[in-house]
Order: sequence, then C-alpha cells, then structure tokens
Amino acid sequence: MTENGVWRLALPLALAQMLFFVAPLLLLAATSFATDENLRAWSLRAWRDALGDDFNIASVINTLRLGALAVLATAVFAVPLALVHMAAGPTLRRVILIAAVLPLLTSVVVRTFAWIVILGREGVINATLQGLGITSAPVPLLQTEHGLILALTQIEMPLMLLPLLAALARIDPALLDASASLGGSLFRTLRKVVLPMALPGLIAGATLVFASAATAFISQGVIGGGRLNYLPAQVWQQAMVVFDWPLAAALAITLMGSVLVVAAALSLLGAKARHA
Amino acid sequence: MHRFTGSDRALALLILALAGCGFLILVGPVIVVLVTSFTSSRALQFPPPGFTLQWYRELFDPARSAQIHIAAGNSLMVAVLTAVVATSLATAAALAITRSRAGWARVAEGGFMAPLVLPGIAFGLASLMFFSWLRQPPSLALLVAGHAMIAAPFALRTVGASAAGLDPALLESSAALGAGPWRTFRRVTLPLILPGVAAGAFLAFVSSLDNVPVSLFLASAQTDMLPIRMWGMMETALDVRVAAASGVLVAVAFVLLLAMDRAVGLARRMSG
Amino acid sequence: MTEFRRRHLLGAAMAGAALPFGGARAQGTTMTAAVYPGGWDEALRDVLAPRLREQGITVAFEPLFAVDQIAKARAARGNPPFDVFVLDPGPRVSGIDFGLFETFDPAKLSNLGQLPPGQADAQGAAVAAQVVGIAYNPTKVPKPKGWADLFKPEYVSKLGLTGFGTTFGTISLIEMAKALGGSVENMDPLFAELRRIRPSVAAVGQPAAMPGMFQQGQIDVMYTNTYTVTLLRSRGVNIDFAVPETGAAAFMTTMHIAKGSRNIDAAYKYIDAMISTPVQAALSQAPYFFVPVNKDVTPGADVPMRSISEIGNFVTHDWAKINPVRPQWIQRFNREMAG
Amino acid sequence: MDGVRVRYGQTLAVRDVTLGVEPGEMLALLGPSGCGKTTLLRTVAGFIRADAGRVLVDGNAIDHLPPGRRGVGIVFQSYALFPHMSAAENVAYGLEARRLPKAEIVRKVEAALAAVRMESFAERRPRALSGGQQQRVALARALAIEPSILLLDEPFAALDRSLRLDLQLEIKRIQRRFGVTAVLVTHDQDEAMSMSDRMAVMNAGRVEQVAPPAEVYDRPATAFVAGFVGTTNRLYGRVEAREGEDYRIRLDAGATVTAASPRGFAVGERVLVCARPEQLTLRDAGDADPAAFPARLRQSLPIGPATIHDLETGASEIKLHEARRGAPPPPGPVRIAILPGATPSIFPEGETA
Repeated sequence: MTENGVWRLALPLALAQMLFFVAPLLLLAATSFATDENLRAWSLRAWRDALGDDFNIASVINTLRLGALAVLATAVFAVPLALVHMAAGPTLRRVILIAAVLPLLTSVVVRTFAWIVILGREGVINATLQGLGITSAPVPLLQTEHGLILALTQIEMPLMLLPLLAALARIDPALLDASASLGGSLFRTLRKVVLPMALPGLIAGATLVFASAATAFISQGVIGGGRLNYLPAQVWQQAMVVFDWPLAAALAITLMGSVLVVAAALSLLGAKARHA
Repeated sequence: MHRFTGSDRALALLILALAGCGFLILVGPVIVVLVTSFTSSRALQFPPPGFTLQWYRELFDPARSAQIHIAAGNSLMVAVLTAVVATSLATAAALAITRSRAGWARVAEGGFMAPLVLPGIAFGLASLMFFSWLRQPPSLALLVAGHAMIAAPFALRTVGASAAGLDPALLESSAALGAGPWRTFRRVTLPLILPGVAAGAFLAFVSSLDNVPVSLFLASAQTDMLPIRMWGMMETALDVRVAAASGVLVAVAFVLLLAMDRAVGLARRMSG
Repeated sequence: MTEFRRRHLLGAAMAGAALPFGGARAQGTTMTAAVYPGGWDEALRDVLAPRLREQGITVAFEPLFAVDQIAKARAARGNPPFDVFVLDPGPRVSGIDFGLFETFDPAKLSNLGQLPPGQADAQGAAVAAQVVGIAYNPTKVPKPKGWADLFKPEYVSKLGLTGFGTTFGTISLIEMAKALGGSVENMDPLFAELRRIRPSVAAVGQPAAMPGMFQQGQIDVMYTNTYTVTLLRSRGVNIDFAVPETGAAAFMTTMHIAKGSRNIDAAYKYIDAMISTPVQAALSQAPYFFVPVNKDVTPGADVPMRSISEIGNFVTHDWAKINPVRPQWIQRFNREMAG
Repeated sequence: MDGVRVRYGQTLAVRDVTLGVEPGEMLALLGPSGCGKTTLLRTVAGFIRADAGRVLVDGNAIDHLPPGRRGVGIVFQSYALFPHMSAAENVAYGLEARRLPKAEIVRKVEAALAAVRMESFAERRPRALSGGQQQRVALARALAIEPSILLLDEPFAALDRSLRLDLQLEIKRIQRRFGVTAVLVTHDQDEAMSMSDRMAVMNAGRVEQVAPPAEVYDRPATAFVAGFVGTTNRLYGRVEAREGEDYRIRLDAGATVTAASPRGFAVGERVLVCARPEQLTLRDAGDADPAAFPARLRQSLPIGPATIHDLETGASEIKLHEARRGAPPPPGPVRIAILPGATPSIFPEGETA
C-alpha cells in the first residue's frame, strides 16, 4: 500500500467509532438539551441544573482533584518501581512486571472487598498500626479521600507503570554510565537524564490514570462512600434512581468534557516533551 | 554496581523504600483476595478462621455453580471476540497512523483515544439509548461492539508503540521482492509487530473481562456476564465463591501472562 | 487485504457466537424475566424455573437491580428486553408513571386466593414481602430499641448509612424522620440530625458494600431487611434483627408484565407459579429465606410475623406520595452528607 | 593497574592484570571480543568493582571512588550522548555536576567544542548530528571535565571505514595536544597500531604482551599475539641444533631454517615457527636450497605495489607477500624460503593461538 493510500487502514476503526461511540454520544448530547429522553421538546433546563448549581460544580472540582491526586500517588510509587525494574536482574524484573499487571487481573468486584478488608476500622492497616503501638484508636481510612486514593493507587498503577517501563526500556544503559563518569550523582542522573527521557511515558501514564481515576465509579462509591462527592455518582444517581436523563446526560458530558480538557493538556505536554 | 556517595545512598534507599511500598500496594489486595478464597467461613471473611478448598470445589461443581459457569463462558467469549475485534481494528489504524506523516494522523490518534475518558456508565446508557432508538435489542454483537470501543484505545497504544519501531525499508523491500500488501503484512509486518499486537490483545481481553458499566446496559438475559453475576453474589450474600472465582481468574491470567511473556516478551511491550 | 480478513473473521466470529446464545430457543415458549442479582437469581433459577419447565415454558433470567430494570426498559422504548419485572415499591411507582407495564388481570392467576386481599391489582402482583428494621452485631453493640437510638453516640460511630437510592433505605430514613418528630411531609428533623452525626458515622453510601463492611467490623449497625439478616447469619456473620419500638416496616416486592411483551401468557403462568404454595414454601426455607406472600406458608424464624395476613400490623408507606419528593431527598441527602 | 582481577560468576573475566600507563601516553587494549578488555576498562572507570587488585592514578588508589570522582573521561562505543540535550548541554553536563560557575562552564564548553571543530553545531540535538559528529561531541564531553585519564571504548566501531581514519588521526592529534593519558579499547589491530603509543594485547583475561606497536608486530611475545596482530604463517618443526640464541629447525614441510629466539628451547623439542608473509620468498620448483620447502601456488593477487601469493603446503595454507616484479609465476609447484635476515618467531608447539 502506498503512503498516500495508507490512511484507508484507519477507516475501519474510524467507522466503528462513529457508529458505536460517536453516535451514542451525540444522542447523549441531544438528550441533555431535551425536556425528556424522548427528545419531544428542547430545553436548557438540564444544563442550568448541571452548571448553575454549586454542588455540581463542587463535584466537578472534587472529581478533577481526585484524578490529579491519583496521578500524583501512582507516580510516587510507579517511578521508583520503574527505576528498580531498570536496575534489576531478570528475575526481579519479571516479578515487578507481574505485580504491575496483577491489579488488572483481579475483578473490580472482589477488589472492593479487598480494600474494605485492608482499610476497615478493624482492617489490616489499622491492626498493624495498633499492633506496632503507633496509634491507640482505629484511624479512619475507609470512606476517606486518603483511603480512596490509596485504593486508586493500586487500581490505576498498571496504567502508569506500563508506559513508564516502556519508556525506561528505551534508555541506553551507557547513558547512565556516561552521567556517572562525568561526575553526575545519582540524584543528578535521575533528574537530568532518566526523568526527562521517561517523561513521555510518565505523561502517557498520567493521562490514562487521570481519566480512569476520575471516572472510577465503583471504587469511588464503595471505598470513598457517600461523604465524598464525585461526578460519576451524580450521573448514576440521576440516570438510574431519579430517572432525570437529560440532567444525567448533561452531567456525563460535563464530566467527559472536563476530563478531556485535562487529558488534552497532558497530551500536548507529552508532544512537547517528545519534540523538545 | 555503582558505588554511591552518602547522599546517593540515601536517595537509593528512598527509591527502594518507595518501590517496596508500591509493590506492597500492588500485591497486597490480591493476596487478601487469594487468602480469603481459602477461608473456611461461610462468608467472605478476613483473616479467615481456617482454610479449606471447599469454595473452589463448589465453584467447579457443575450443578451448584452452573450459572457462574455460563456467565464465565459468556464473559470469556465476549472478551475473546472483543480482543479480536479491537486488536484487528487497532492494528490497522496503528499502521495507518505510524506510516503517515500527515497532520491528520496526530488528530486521528487523539480522537481514537477519546473513549478512554468517557465514564463507562454514561457510555453504556448512551449506547443502550442509541441502539434502542435504532430498534436493535441488546445482543452479543452489540455487547462486543461496546466493549471493543473501550478496549481499542489500549490496543492502539501498544500496537502503535511496536509499529513506530518498524523500518519502512522492510516493507518496501518486501514490496520490491514482489509481495502483495497482504503477503507483506502476514510475512513481514505482523511478525515484527506481534509483541505489540499480543500485548494489545491481552489488555483488550482483560478490560472486557472485567467490564461492569457497559455490560450492565448492553448485556441481556442471554448474555449474563461474570462480573455482574459476581457483583450480585458479593452484595447480598458475601459468597466466598466470588473470591474463588477471582483466584481462578488470577491464576489463569497469570499462566497466560507467563506463556505469552515467554513467547513474545509480552511484558516489555505492555504499553507504549 | 486486512479489511477482507477482518470482515471474514468478524463474520465467522459472530456466526459462531450466535450458537450458544440462540440455543435456548428449543420447543415450547421461551420467556425472559428480570431478577435481582444474587440470592433472588439463584432462588428463582433453582425453585421456580423447574416448575415452569414442566409446563413447557423455558425462562431466561436477566439479573438486574430494580433501578436498572426501569432504566433498561425505558431506554428500550417499548421493545422490552424482558417480559417480567420484579420491583420494590419505589421503582414500581416509577414503572407505572413511565407506563412500562401491561395492564394486569389478577383473575388470570389460579393462585390468587392464596394472596392476602389487595396484593394483586391492575399493575401486577406481590410475590414476596420484605420486612425492614435494624440489623446489629450482638457481639459488639447492645440491641437497639428504636430508630432514634441510631443517633445516639454509642451507635453513631458504628452506623452504616445508606441513602434514598433503595426502597429499604428510603423506608428506614422515613421511619427515622418520624422517630425524630418529622414526617413524609417534613423531613427536616432527619436531615438536621444527619448533618450532626455526619462526621462520626462509620460509613455512608453504597448499599452493596454494607454487608462486606458489616462482616469486616467497619460497621456494626445498619438498616436492612430480614432477608439479608437471615442470609448473612446463615453464612456465619454475627448479625441479629431488631424490630424497632415503632414496629418493623414492611413492603411488597411485586412482579409486572412488561409493556410490549410477546409472551404474555407465559408471563402470567410465571407469576402464578411464583405465588403458588409449593414455590413459596420452598423459597421461605434455607438457603433462600424469602418472606412468603402466600397465606398458607409460614415465614421463617427471623420474620416477626406468623403469616402474611399480619402484614396489616406493619408500618407501610404510600409510594405515590413518596416518589415525587424522592429526587429532592436524594439530592438533599447527597448534599448534607458531602458537606 | 595492579593485579586486577574481575570475576563474573564462575568465570574470571580479568586475571590478575598489572598494567601501567605513562602520562600523556595512549595505550591500546587490543584483543578479540570476550578477552576482558572492556571489563578492564570499566573497572578503571569504576563501573565494576575488582575482586582483587587496585587501580592507581599517580600512585594513589582510586578503587574507593565512584566513577564521577575518578577524573576519568569516557567515550562510549554508542557515544551515549543524552538525546534530550543539545551538543553544548551534553558537554556542559559534567561541568555542571562539578558545580563550576556558569561563565566558566560556557567558556569551557566553547573551548571543548572548538577543539573537536563542532562549535557551529552547539545547539543541535544528537539526533540531528551524523555519527562522526556525535563522536566528536562525545569526545568533547569527555575532555571538558579535564580528565586525568581518557578512556575510549571501541570509539570507532559504529563509524564508516572511510570516516574512521580521519577521526583516528584527529583524536590522536587532540589527545597529544591536551597531553591527556588515554586508554583505547579496540578489537581492530589497525586502529590500535595507528593510534597507540603502546599496545597491550589481551587474551582470555590476560595481557600477553605490552609493547610499542612495531615491536608487537616484529617480536610477538606469544603465538597468540603473532596470530592476532598481523598475518602469520605457521610452520611446525623440530629443533635440530642450537647456537646461542640461534636455532636450526627442521620443518615438517621439508626444509631446514635458522631463526633466533631469546627463549630457551631444547634440541629435539617440537616448535612452531611464525613467519610473516613478507618474511618469505618464492623460489622455482627446481631450486635445490635445503632452506626452501615445496609448496603449490594457487593464485597470485596484485595489490598495489605488492603481490600476495596464496599457497598451500601439506594441509596448511601460506600467504606470501612480495614486491611486484613483472608477471607473477603461473600456478603450480614452487618452493618457499625464508628471506635472509628475516626474523621469524619461535614458540613451543603446545602454545596455541
């Protein structure tokens, strides 16, 4: 196939996305401007309710904040893990890799139970803390933002770790020797050589983690609980309990729009990092 | 092998400590689930009062867990089809994007990634509304299509990373040797990007297998899906078979992962 | 090239895939019934489906929570994905409002006489009762006396709150409002108290997570139905049911025929079999623990009644009045709890 | 280097190497791949810890120092230029790590780039530079930190042959001008011979000979060195008589030759005579000189001013190098003699190459 005709290979996916993704999305958008889900009459009521309400705006901010914190938390652990992976021998490498994909292999259903077990008042962490005499009373973890972020750190880590590992794998080990021989300390080597080169992977991971954490409806609901207020739960409640589909649609589009803006900003940053 | 100075040693220790914590965070919940699956109690309980294989026996009992087996079969079939569909679509698109220097390729790449940021429930609801509007009742094909939309971006990412490293000269020399486009794809392109394709298929498979939001709307009585069934079992009765089923899933995926890693160095190419 | 292969593959895959799913269409009638996931799903598959098979009816079950049934049926616009709904009163009223049900003729039920009067109407028929009260861990906390007790400090720190998203949650919160001096018309006292205890409550949210949290000791008190309590205790969880001083609340789970159903006769037979004495008797036993609606079947030990005929002694609610204000309560609950 | 020993698992990669490099000298470590030369270099650089022995610079042990504190500049085989930094940033890297003042860094970067004639490419990224240009930037980066030792790890392996010679000469010139002590690791004997002041030929973790290139070529210390450096013809025979350092050897091929060796061989001992192609000469098949042995000429190739003759005697092949004089003899039986005054080397027969 010539270079000119190669675009045709993208057609099947493009058409499939048009039919199965864009079209439903357009219907969703149309619904948000309708009085009800049968699109009998048009109205801006849903959008007024969605955006003219401090509570919903707060939900948007909370949701974006949660995504950002999840990115931060996964990066804090994924970067060292990736560095150790880079320096490790073949066995440890394999162990880290398998650990990296493990969360993908446990069903979201059981994972929520696992986190209740770990974060609960009588859970693993509290038992450890009290056993070590660090705290005397149980520390609230379940149904707090910290607890939720900890859980999201596990759940979303593969999305951060895998692109990072791929990016670090492309670094020539001689570069590290070169830095060391030129007098670069470990810190300097990491900051000046490794991190800049890992940046595209880091940004790809950040985008995936952000999008996934911000929309992680089940984890937010079960581990975060009702005192934390995120947009996906609002969408679900409006659609499934209140049956206000126009409002649900408006909220869903708001959620998608705000996540997209951040994701686009990140990918712009990524493109810059690649070309810079 | 490097020898570190004092501050370097402190930094190295910090990195090791964080990596250790990260490892614990990754593995801890999975261990909790696996340990729980062997509990001798009748409900999910941790730490277990004792250990037994009873729940695995019950899970594999064709009479008592027939419905779980059917749901698992459905989920597996949907996941396999999703992986096939999503990976094929994504492979073609990835080749187009990496081989084109035009500006549209960058735009298209961004567009193809969009399904990742749409909340699953919103997408599920919108899909159901759309297909009902077209008078298409929920069916296996629609379910696979919905899953494939979510899975394709993952595959696009891994295949794209592999395809980016493909030397165009190889394709040209294949064409110069008289091979048609299909033969070139089968004999040259595919073998070279296979690791990326395999990784993409694996991610697509896993993302479909564990999908709740889209399945909730697009599944029907004929396509009872495993995660939704497990959700029900877990919610009302804390059924330990949920943990056992998860244990089986982990074990199967683990074996699959090792086999694929051995075959194509999967792990190194999990993502681009 | 690739296009050809893909279409080919896709076609083959779809053709192959159609087999196992289409295989259910044997002789006789095939109908689809929505069923709650989990215990209900298992119970109806084990007990009810074999009865219908004797009559030449094959039932396919679609596990869906009540709200999901309504959402799906609504999205399907008159092309229902299943023939029979099973709903709690809240979603039932929604279903009526949205016109999702065929008009129901109770006279077509041969077992109508087994139901207490008024439990079958032009919308559908009751198939199980649910008795709502307080569940507590007897090894951790004393038995609560009534709804107001839940707001006392010794319970608050161990309380799991769920909102108005479920029927049992809504009923319990209304009962709490009454115990605090409010009513369906005036929920302010409840919300004031909820705001007060918000910071110290052990858990707020997803009903789905409550049993797990109870089991793991995160919460020791919650509100739920007898069915859940009996089921959890049968699985070794330390849980007991407390009937509040003001009485346990009760409601009926009902079945309805979906508008546009093409298997109306089979649907009647399905509902009829569901309320028949043998099925109700089997369902009220271990491991299912349903509260029977059939007058001839005795409820299990946890249920504070000897027969469904006593249902009149229980606190009941008018869902036609609740449903219009429920969205506001949901919003308000969200806001108060998110603080 | 004093008795340096490096062990990889069970195998000794470097066996007790003691090696000195004079100030301002370029020493080449030459050997086949896997002989331990790169391991030795990395030990000097500090990437590998020696299991025994010490590395000394100006009499001071540097084994305890991390790579960055050893005052060692390295040019890597792959150049290892940081791809995300410009040429100037790459050169500045080592200076910044030493926390030099900004102005001084700028000055030194300019000077280093000028020394390798890359000043006009200072802002280019490595990707935008040719292989030779990257090589020069790598050299500038290594030199900018003013190392006491410059280590060159197969620096020309990735370059075109035509480019190599120019760069070899240039690097040699720069090294001379900076007066920096350098160690060059290579498996290319031409490179080692053209660039180094002395070369150390390594085999299986040992240094077999350290000497100026000409001496290594003319007087190889071992059969391995004779075989690895330059081309050699191996002739087996037995010592017939000894006079001082001169030995009369009866070759298996059927000739009696005389050769000198400082090594002591006993009369009757089996030996290996290594003769360079240019130490042999071609005779007519009818020549009766007892110092000539019969062979068969397979072909003759005129290469520049010389002719290479390809011969065989018994089972072994012989290459012979002569100045070109008229037409070469036709293929067929000939005799071969050692040129008068040539000094072939003698080794014990058991010494393999």
